[in-house]
Amino acid sequence: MPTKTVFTAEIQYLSILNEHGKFDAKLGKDVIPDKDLLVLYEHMVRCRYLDEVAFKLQRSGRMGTYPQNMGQEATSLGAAYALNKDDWLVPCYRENCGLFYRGLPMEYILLHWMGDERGNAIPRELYCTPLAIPIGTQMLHATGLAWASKYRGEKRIACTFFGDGATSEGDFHEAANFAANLDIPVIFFCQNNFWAISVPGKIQCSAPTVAQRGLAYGMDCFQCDGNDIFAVVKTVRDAAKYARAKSRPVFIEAVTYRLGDHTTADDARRYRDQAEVDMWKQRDPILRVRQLLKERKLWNDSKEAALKEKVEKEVHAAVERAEGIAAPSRNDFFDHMYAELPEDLRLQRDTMQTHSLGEVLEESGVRSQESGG
Amino acid sequence: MPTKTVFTAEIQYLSILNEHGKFDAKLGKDVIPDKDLLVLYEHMVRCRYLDEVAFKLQRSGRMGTYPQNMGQEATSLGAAYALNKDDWLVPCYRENCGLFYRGLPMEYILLHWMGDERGNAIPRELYCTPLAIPIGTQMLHATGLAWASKYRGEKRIACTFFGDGATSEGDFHEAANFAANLDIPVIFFCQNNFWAISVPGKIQCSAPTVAQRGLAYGMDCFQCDGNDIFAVVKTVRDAAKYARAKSRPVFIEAVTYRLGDHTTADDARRYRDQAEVDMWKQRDPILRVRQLLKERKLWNDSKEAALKEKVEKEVHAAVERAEGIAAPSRNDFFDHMYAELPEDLRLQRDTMQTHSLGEVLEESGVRSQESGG
Amino acid sequence: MANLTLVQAINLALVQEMEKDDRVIILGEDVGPNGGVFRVTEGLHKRFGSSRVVDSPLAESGIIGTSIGLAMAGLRPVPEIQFEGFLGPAYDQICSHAARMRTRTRGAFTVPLTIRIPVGGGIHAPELHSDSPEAIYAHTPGLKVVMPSSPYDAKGLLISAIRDPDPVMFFEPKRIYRAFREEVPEDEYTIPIGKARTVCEGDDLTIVSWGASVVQCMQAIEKSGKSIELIDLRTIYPFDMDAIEASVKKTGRCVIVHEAPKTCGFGAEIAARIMEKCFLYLEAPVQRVAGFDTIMPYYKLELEYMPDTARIARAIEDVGAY
Amino acid sequence: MANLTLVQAINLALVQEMEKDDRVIILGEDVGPNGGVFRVTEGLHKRFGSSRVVDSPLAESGIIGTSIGLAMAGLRPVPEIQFEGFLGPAYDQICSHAARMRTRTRGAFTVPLTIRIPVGGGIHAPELHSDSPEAIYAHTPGLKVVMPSSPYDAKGLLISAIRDPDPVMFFEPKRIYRAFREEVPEDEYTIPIGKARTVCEGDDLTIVSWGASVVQCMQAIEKSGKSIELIDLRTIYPFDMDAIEASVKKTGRCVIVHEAPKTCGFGAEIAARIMEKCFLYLEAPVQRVAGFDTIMPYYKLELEYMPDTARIARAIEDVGAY
Ligand SMILES: Cc1ncc(C[n+]2csc(CCOP(=O)(O)OP(=O)(O)O)c2C)c(N)n1
Ligand SMILES: Cc1ncc(C[n+]2csc(CCOP(=O)(O)OP(=O)(O)O)c2C)c(N)n1
Ligand SMILES: [Mg+2]
Ligand SMILES: [Mg+2]
Repeated sequence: MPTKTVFTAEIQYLSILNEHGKFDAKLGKDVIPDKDLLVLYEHMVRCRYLDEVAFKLQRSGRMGTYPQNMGQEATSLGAAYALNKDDWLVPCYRENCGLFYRGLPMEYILLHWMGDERGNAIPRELYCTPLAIPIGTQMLHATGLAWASKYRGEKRIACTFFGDGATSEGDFHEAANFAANLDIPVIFFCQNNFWAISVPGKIQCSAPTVAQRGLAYGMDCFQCDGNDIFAVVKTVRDAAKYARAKSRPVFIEAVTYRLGDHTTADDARRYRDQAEVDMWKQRDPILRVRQLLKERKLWNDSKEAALKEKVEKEVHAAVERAEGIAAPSRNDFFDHMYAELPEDLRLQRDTMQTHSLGEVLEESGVRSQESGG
Repeated sequence: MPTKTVFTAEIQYLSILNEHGKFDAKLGKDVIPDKDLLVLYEHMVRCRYLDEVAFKLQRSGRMGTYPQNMGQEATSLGAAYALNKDDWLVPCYRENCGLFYRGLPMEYILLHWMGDERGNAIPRELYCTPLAIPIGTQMLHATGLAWASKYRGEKRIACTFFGDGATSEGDFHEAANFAANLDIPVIFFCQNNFWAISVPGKIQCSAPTVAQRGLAYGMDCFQCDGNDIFAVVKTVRDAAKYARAKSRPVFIEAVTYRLGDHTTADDARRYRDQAEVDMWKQRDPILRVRQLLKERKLWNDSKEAALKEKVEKEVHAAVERAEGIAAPSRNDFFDHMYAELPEDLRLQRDTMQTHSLGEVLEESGVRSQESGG
Repeated sequence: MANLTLVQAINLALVQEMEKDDRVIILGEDVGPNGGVFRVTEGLHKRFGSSRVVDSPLAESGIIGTSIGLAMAGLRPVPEIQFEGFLGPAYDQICSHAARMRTRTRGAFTVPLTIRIPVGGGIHAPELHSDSPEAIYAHTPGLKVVMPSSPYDAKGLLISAIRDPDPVMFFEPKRIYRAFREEVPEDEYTIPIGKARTVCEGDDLTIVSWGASVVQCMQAIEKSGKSIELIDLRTIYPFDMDAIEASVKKTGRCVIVHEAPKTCGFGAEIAARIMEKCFLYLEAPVQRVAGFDTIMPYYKLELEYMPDTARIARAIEDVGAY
Repeated sequence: MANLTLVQAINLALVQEMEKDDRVIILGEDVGPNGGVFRVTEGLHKRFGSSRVVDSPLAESGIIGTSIGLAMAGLRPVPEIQFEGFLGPAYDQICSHAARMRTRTRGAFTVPLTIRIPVGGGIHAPELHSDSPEAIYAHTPGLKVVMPSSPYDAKGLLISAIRDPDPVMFFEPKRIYRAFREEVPEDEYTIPIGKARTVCEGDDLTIVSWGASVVQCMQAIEKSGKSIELIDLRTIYPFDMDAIEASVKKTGRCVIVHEAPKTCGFGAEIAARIMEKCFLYLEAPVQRVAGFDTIMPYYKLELEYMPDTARIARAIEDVGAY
């Protein structure tokens, strides 16, 4: 037998509630009970509104660069819903909706983008890691976090989120490869939104699917409609069950779209067609849930209006909380450099000088109030 | 159609001259004419003998750490034979046989491992890059080299070699991904020898094949018996033809085995079974070619004896040449730091001091002869 | 002559070098139709096409590693790393390969490569978008490290860098990308790598600085009313010790200003060299006004981190009073 | 007490910390059954099993990145990077994440991580197996950087590093892995990070060094016949400036010795600090005997590159005669 087939693979795409509002009753059975669907819908609407407000905050100089999540709410939300409350969520920066579902107060995200590290001081019991700015790097932490669970005999898995662009980074490869070869239960959840700033998806992955990235590691790979919360929930739930039971990683590609600019610093009209955006607006994850809820007689215009009012209040309250937090003291950035501040650094903090003559405490005259030093 | 298949793949394994000496006449037709096979055989035998001599040189303190190529001669040799003379060969450090076939004098390799950079001063017309010590890094250079050919409208492709371990590095991923998405004609040639020093292949890639690494990039992927020079030649020839015509990368996994220790600094008995080694000794790429040549009445014991004598002479002559090259001057390592040596560096070179008082030329008293200043 | 920002001056240098030499190609994230996130490569994709201005995958090691291959084959790649904070993934290719290829092969292979990198703080950017890692690369033999502080210098230095036969780290201080304009000749010209610029002459004290901090230094000098000589290093490696030495021997006092953390920043090297070369001339210990030895904070506090006019003024005073 | 090599002392520290604390786990290339290419982890796999001593894929960013995750979850990973030349691929995870996690999250997440790395030249190894990158990490706030020069110190410092709540780069000078033995207590003990050791006292001149170079310094001192104080830094960051200051104020003269390239090596920082702290006490400019500003050559010339006894002796003489 001089030639033989040594490997075959097949990747499936899952859609349950499609862009035309058609719901596959068989596949969709028991995926999301109606009462939960209402909750998820509310989360998506709230998150979308936050995007709107955040955009304006940036434009009016009250916040720095901000990446809208618009159009991608169903992905991280569906995942957070399908996972256990204490599975690790290891996000990039377009997973607001999932983090809020998990319980992260909105002001953390606002603070982060307002240039304040306290936005990352996420309570441990939420099992969320802070937003990751360097692309592709956080997946390795997810593998390490899940590895720690395995080591301790816990049943906690990790789910890490990243974009299509992130799959081009070497760290993605190493994270997936460690998980696959050391049998670590991580869900690698790619939000394929077709763009990495201005670079189209085909420059990141010219293969027919991003899902097949996982084949390199012998992982089970799935593709789903990322704008279909049912498909996301079912895919992640099945993946989590498998990962938890087998202590194995899984790769999920959720096909979605970035409806907004990359961030507020970007102007997507420079590089992409409005027609493409318009097409994807039809596939909005929120629209189709609203339509389904209406079909199921669970929703109507007055409920919508009430919800709108509610989320507006909540978002504005969050903004108020974020803006109300007292500015950090000017030498605040020293205090968490090390568990114990080295002497030299303490001197820098207390004098706010680096030139050695200025570092002489008695003379510096700028010894800070806060530090006591 | 709520679920659909979005990707399928299949990977084939090719063997022509198998470990039992069985030759598949149909697949093997026209792959290697007999007169070439004799040349290739000679190359393998010579390379194997170099390994033997190099090992002894190291043990007797005449050379530093050396990685034997033993058992893997057919891989790079088959590739070099199947490629054009001016396609880039971008090796790791276990591709002696292919490099020698291309025309690299043996003393270059010896010099390299004798701790002398002049072993890397490879004549440009050979289209070989120097051995790469940091694992996984050279594949990116291959992608860049082939990219340059494409940019210039040349038909030159690149073939880069690496081990199973190297496929764990992020740089491998990035190299393959660049080539796939920017349509660059590179052959990614993995020598899967089942070990990365002491770490077994399953820790590097637990998937059924290493070949499927390429599926992540939408590449054509092939697996072949790397100890079967016919299979290697046919696989690389077909791959090269395709890569050249389509300006596309290809992934090849050649299944082989490291018969020796990782390097002379290693002792493989610490971590692997002799039984495994013995099994692979039966699959030696040289043995089966010799047997085939004998079957074809092209070889006999007296020819073997003559060849042995010839290669011994050649290898010893190469060792003599390598050892005969005058030692580099003690400040030789300054001269190629930059096209033009910065003043400060020139001073360091001429005084062979870094302390500023010692750098005063008139006083240093160690102004070197060679540099002229 | 045209009145250009630093971004425009760099853009002009790129256009002219690409016109002149078709071995020059640009690659990086978003450098194509988008013209780069700072618009430095604006218009180049349209002008030179997608084979010379290449949007690459999002992978910095890939960008530099393939650029090394391109350069080994004789091209003159000018890759862009989007922010200095993303040099990290490319560190290994830069330091283990680009910097070593010539000496490792005793000249058989060379890497004529210019890596463009926006650098430094002060633009209210997110984490890892505001650092100053120049010392890391100055400590890596085999590289040249350049950081202009004005549009005029930027154009002349970039042209030199692109034509240089060795790898150059070309750091562009993003805080002054558009902060001011300057007359920049339309004709091509070069500024030699390795030569400092004396921004203003003076007798009482020498300030050595580079990049965006040069602007703060000028302000501090103006306010001080003292006779201060300001040396803009322009090239971090190889650095112009002759210029520094001559100045400090004249003034006897020196303050070094940079944004990077103090400890083991390039200011340490200059201070050590000044001691070596001007020991008997020094009337006060050389002082460093630098970033603190902390992580550059998120933007709410970034101005507290960076050496500002007040801190420079204070150092001038302290050194003067010594 | 046992008479141990540096390798054995480190091995003992690892065994004891692993016995004591099951949060301590080891990962890296070949650290398992093979016991590491230098045999530092010899016997650990057998003793603690494959869940605590893990042969990882060949991927340094992966080793450090997953270690960060392990540490964030509360474990105390002690990854090994096989040679300092392969830190490059891990640079980004070390500097962009390990060093920043605590301050980025204002203490919500911490990274108690000890990265073990053989360092330095002199063992006739191939390319990229002989470098000294400690200054790179000393310039990266958020890390601690340690380099012992003896078996006794190695054990005590490694135990401190493993117990330290912050990331520590633990550089092991491979040239002296087995060069000599020393009495090492079998009981556990710690040596504080950040404290230098005065190897010998003297009045005429101070030498500051660290790692394998300390041995060369001792030889040079012996030969010199002068009264020289030798300070072994032991920790590069945070460094013990008090010890240096006290010594140089006493002797007035100083030579710094390290293997890394001179320019922007950690010697620059020490020289700059000495000027800052001891300006009026200095009788000669502080001198650096360091690696040249070249790539560490292949091994035929490595001894020409590294500071040897002769070069140190020469500097001692020159400084003394100033
Ligand atoms: C290592 C690194 N390189 C570059 C950047 C700059 N950058 C920020 S977001 C981005 C695109 C990310 O694309 P993708 O991963 O698809 O995520 P998306 O923004 O589409 O959600 C780039 C290049 C970065 N943050 N980190
Ligand atoms: C980046 C890097 N990490 C670690 C090493 C040390 N090292 C040298 S060879 C080797 C194993 C390589 O295995 P593989 O890629 O399978 O090649 P093989 O030796 O089997 O031919 C390792 C870990 C290195 N040279 N470079
Ligand atoms: Mg994207
Ligand atoms: Mg191998």
